Amino acid sequence: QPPEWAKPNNNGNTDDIKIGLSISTLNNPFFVALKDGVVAEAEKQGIEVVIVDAQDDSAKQSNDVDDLIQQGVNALLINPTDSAAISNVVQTANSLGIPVITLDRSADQGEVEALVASDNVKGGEMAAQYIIEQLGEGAKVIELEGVAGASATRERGQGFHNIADEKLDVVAKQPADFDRTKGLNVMENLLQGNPDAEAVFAHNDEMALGALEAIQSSGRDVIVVGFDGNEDAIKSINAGGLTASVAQQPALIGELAVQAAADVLQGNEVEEMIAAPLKLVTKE
Amino acid sequence: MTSVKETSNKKGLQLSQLAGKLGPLLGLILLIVIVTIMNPGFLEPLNILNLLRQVSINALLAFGMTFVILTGGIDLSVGSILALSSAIVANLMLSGLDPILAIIVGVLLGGIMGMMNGLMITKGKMAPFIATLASMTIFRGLTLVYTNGNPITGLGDSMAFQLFGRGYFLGIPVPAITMMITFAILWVILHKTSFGRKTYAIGGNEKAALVSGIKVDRVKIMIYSLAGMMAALAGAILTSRLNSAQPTAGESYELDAIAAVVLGGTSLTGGRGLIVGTLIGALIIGVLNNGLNLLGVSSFYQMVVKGVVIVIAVLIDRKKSA
Amino acid sequence: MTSVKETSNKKGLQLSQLAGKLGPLLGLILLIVIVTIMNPGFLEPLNILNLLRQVSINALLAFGMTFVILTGGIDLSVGSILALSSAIVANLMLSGLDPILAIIVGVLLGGIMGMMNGLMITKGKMAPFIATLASMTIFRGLTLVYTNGNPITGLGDSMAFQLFGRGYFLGIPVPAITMMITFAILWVILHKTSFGRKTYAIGGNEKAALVSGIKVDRVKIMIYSLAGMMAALAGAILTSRLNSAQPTAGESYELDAIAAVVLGGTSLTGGRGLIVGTLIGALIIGVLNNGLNLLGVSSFYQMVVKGVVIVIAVLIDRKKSA
Amino acid sequence: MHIQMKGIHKAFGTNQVLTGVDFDLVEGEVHALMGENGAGKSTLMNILIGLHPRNEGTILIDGKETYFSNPKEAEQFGIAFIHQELNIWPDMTVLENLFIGKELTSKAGFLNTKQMKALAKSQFEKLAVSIPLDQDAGECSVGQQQMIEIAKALMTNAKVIVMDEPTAALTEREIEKLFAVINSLRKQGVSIVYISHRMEEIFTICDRITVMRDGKTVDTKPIPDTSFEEVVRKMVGRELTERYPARNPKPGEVVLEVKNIGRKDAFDNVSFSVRSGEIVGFSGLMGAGRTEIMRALFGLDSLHSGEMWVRGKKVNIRKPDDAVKHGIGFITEDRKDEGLVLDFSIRENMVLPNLFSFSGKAGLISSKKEKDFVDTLIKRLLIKTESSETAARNLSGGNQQKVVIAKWVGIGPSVLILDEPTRGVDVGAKREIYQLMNELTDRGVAIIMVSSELPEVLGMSDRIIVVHEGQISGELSREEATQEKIMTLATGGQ
Ligand SMILES: Nc1ncnc2c1ncn2[C@@H]1O[C@H](COP(=O)(O)OP(=O)(O)OP(=O)(O)O)[C@@H](O)[C@H]1O
Ligand SMILES: Nc1ncnc2c1ncn2[C@@H]1O[C@H](COP(=O)(O)OP(=O)(O)OP(=O)(O)O)[C@@H](O)[C@H]1O
Ligand SMILES: O[C@@H]1[C@H](O)[C@H](O)CO[C@H]1O
Ligand SMILES: [Mg+2]
Ligand SMILES: [Mg+2]
Repeated sequence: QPPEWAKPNNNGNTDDIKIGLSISTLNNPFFVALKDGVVAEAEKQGIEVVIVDAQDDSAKQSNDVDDLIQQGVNALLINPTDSAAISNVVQTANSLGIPVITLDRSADQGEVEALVASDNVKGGEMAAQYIIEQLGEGAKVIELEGVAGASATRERGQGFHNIADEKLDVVAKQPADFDRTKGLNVMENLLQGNPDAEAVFAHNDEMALGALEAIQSSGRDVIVVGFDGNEDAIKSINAGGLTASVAQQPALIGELAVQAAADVLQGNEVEEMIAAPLKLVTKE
Repeated sequence: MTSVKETSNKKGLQLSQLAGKLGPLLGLILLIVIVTIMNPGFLEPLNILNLLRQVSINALLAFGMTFVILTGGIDLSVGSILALSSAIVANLMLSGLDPILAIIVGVLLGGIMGMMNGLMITKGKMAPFIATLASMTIFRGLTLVYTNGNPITGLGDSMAFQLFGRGYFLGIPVPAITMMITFAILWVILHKTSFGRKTYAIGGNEKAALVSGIKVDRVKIMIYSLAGMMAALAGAILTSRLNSAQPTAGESYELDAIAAVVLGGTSLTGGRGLIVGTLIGALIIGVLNNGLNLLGVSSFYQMVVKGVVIVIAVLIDRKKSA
Repeated sequence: MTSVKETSNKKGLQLSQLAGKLGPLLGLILLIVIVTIMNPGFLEPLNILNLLRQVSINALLAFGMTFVILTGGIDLSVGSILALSSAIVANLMLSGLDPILAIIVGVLLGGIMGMMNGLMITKGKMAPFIATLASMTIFRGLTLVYTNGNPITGLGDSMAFQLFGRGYFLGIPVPAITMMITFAILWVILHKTSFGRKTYAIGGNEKAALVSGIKVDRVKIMIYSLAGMMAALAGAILTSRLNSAQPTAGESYELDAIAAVVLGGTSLTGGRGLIVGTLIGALIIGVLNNGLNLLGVSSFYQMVVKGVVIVIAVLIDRKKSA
Repeated sequence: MHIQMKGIHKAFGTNQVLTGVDFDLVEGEVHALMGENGAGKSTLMNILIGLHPRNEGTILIDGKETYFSNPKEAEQFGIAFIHQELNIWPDMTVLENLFIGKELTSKAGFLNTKQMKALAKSQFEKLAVSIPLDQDAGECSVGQQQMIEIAKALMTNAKVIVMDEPTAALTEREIEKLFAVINSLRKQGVSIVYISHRMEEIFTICDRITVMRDGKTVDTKPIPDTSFEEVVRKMVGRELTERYPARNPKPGEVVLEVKNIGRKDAFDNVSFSVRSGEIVGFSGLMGAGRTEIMRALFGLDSLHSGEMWVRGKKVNIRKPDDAVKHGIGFITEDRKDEGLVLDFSIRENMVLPNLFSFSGKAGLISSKKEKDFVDTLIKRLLIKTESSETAARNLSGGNQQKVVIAKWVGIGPSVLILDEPTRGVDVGAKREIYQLMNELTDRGVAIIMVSSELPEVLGMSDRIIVVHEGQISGELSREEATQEKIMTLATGGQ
């Protein structure tokens, strides 16, 4: 606990509500959309938002949240870089009586008012299911994983393997860090090593789009299923590139989180888990 | 000195020079043999073509880096220049500029960014490491500001632009052709012109170069501009390959480029090295990446292997020259 | 040389030395004034305490880096050492080892990793840049292999361990206390012992140091070990703060540490600089990060500002010494 | 070409280096420029060729005011400069070195190697040097490198050549060759500015002399009208007695003995011994291997064969710190490169080899002990400085050399190796160094002195060992030694 003399005296005017948003990284369209959702909804409700960007560094994120608390925010919206690493920050906020809502990823410890996220395990299962529908059981699949250790990676992988381990043949998996360039390079190499692959499941659309380039220039016929449903991916699906994407609604996650925060600040109860619906996008 | 000594000296010299040139090449061949034995698929034509295309971006960055390192400098900003110029090129294309023209503008802009490095280093007397560390941060920040963190997409389907990163010409990937042409031009500049001589002279003994009337500052500024242009060229290829400009493109590419230069036998203290070594160094890294993937080595172990290969290569190089 | 000349020389020297010492401090004060004017909240006690805690990790890395840079070297691997030792410490704790003991073991292991850098650089005659570039990759790869890419959690609730990264002692954050104690010890070593003198001598003129009978290799190995120990110590603090070991922890921390050293006025060519400068340099970076956050500057612009501040600081420093 | 420099002023920052120097060079003369270390000779010439801008003063060339903005312009105008510091690229070939910054190119802009080779060959023939053009310059001895520099300057077909201590690294033979070249150039009407600290050379080759002191011209005179004593007096501003102080050696026991030591490609079968209180001179042609023998003795290079004894005990020296432990000190050829940490103060430099003796129990350096020690040495060695905190960088060459010697005096050495101890040091300082050597031997130190200056070897050594192509070709006592005998041994004759 910080010493008493150092604690901020929150006797400023409580009329204007101010919330802090700590984002894991803004170098990714998904989180940019999520942030935009928060900003739009906050504007609608007349709430001020202060945004900090951890650039995928857990330590920076705890510094960032310290700085947000310093600015006297009434509530914290946190999109953790890592679920374990964020725990202390949440506990600090708890001790100061600042309510916390996490977005997209959970916090392992500490009291969180609500988690607003897609059900990533379910999303992984949806992807596996879709591939089975398209190619039948036993199809040979390559899995492109997200940033190692990220909850999205773990959960999507978990969901995917829940089904794929029994009904599909996962011939290779490699992380490509949610990054399009890496998706391209990793895929090029994996294709060479696994010429008989029939499908790819990528933990997000950026990697899926990279993989797609690799597949197209190899002239092979492989279906690609992504995750996120971002603008580019949907365009590609409609143009006959990507086969499908498990669409999240990042902006909605942002909106729901602001609503939850407003509720909490007004003293209302909120659901512990607020799920933003997932939707499988394919070419219609 | 007796003539006997001289001859033995000279022979030793030539042999070690030869070894210096051949060392990286032998390493590359060894690597290819190992990978092929473990997975014969490696030598399939398509894989080789892929490999060449994959290598081209790092090779271009490393070519520019070779000049920089030969002068005793370093350029950490190439990855950021790649990203910023790529974003600008993409935006120019979106606003209707002809893709080839956009690429040319992009390369020139890359040159200007490189020139800023050069100015900080010469006129500002900043250490190259710290100057380019700063500009790496600045250019990356500007890229993110410029793109708002989002990729720039919808670049249309100009045939020329698509070919630039993805196409084939006479059965060879266009990026590989770009790489080879660039290599040839830079080889001539480095080894057959007085500009190349000056590059070596500055790295070998900067004070003496100055006293000998070489316009050290000007040569350096031109070299950092060249490195910037190479980065922008690599960026244009990447933009075409990804059919979009990525704000995070090129992150930590400088390290691979530096590794290629060093694996190619160029000394980080400047004055010694060959651009053909850099080409081989880039190929070594490419074969390693590609080969380890083919062999199904996990990406975690890949990092370890890459680091160990660098250490071994450099140690062998040191042994030889000792 | 007449005595008149000498005096003027000496005064010039002292003045510029003073400016060299004060420059970074003035910069820091200026920065604090600006931030405070724009947001008076900056000076609130809790914020200052936060700031100190935030700074401590970078400062510890930068202290070790100061010794390395004073010898004319560089250590790119500190971030990876931080991560690997942090993972090992976490695992030791999971397997029931006393946390304080685990931290000590971790610091020793960090020292061994640093020693490996030192051995490559001295016995292997590798350039520090390339040796630590390789070990940066290797240690990061090993961390990922060791953790399988997952954070290590469930470290229990040993009070001592929690205090180490998060606690307060006499109202001051424990990491800040650790930082200050370490600073005091290293200051004495650098300025009051023959080891410190040797550090400067090696950076000032390695050949002369060797001829003077200094065991250059041994001193260097010890210095890289020290840098490794500092990284592991920083890693332990981070592990406690994050209540987990993160496989990606410390990525690109080496750059902030180097920036702190350079902002503190230490020359990258070695032989010249002060560890108190490094402390100030780390504070400058800390105030920038914290202040820009308080001012609500977007992270993208923050990057640009940080880069520009480095350039300006170094340029002013150069002007002074010219 | 006729060059007149009038009232030249120059300051580096607050350091006023030149205060109204006049200098005049007429066609076809060899003009000596002399003065103590730091008098401003190099600076004056650097101003002439545009390497440094002047603060005040005029430069007339053939009566017309002419100023160059960089050395290249001066060269194109016909003024070449052989710099005091060697400008050599060790990793580049001799040929590349010869044409750095002025490569010959074809019309298309590509290097014309053939033409450059031909030109270099003919120049080397004129100088009678036989260095292969495609050898790396770093493989050449210092003397050969100096010859490359000279060839480089001559190739520009200059009408004026400034030679700033061209013979500092040459042995007598090369100096003779150089003098022959100078004589023939003079006949062709080329003028030469000849800067040197070697008095004999000045009187052998020069027509006129200008003496500088403290940034001012003291006097210009034709050589026949002046004398050795007059020049010295004008340089140092006081009377100097004989050049080499008298020695009365009392050799004691053998302190250092080496038997059959060898190192591949450098030297072999070298045996000799040194007694306490004795100065043993090592003479030889450039590249004979003297420096390499000393480096190996001191543990800087490894020995491949042979044995060493210190005070009758067999020792194994693998690293310089082993040598230091056995009381051996080494003053290297190049003080800036291997002798001094230029950024360190005099104090810090002086205590470097024996830091341990200033550290207390806790390992902390006692600054008082340090200071007392250093102040004593500064006084004893007559080092001209205001305080022990002055940076070594700011000292003149002679005083720098004294600091290097002081470093080793401080460890209380048994054996001191001095490699070219007075290279580039002015007359006054030279004498002080010789006196110091005498003082040391009086106190029982054994000294090995490597020197390429024959008068110095003859003047200071008790015994002279001559090295030829990595082997000892003979030994002469002080009494029997003459220039001729040494030269015969040095060239391999009997
Ligand atoms: N670039 C420089 N910056 C600052 N001071 C300089 C510089 N060059 C020379 N000096 C100073 O100018 C003075 C004259 O130096 P200069 O080299 O001209 O002397 P010199 O007569 O050639 O001596 P020497 O016989 O040792 O070569 C010295 O005090 C020297 O320290
Ligand atoms: N750095 C080097 N690399 C290769 N060979 C060298 C190097 N330095 C010297 N040599 C060679 O070693 C031999 C001995 O040189 P050394 O310097 O010991 O001679 P020396 O008698 O001291 O003469 P001086 O110092 O006057 O040139 C010569 O053949 C020289 O060419
Ligand atoms: O859910 C998000 C997105 O899928 C993004 O693309 C990467 O990080 C995950 O956490
Ligand atoms: Mg001079
Ligand atoms: Mg010698």
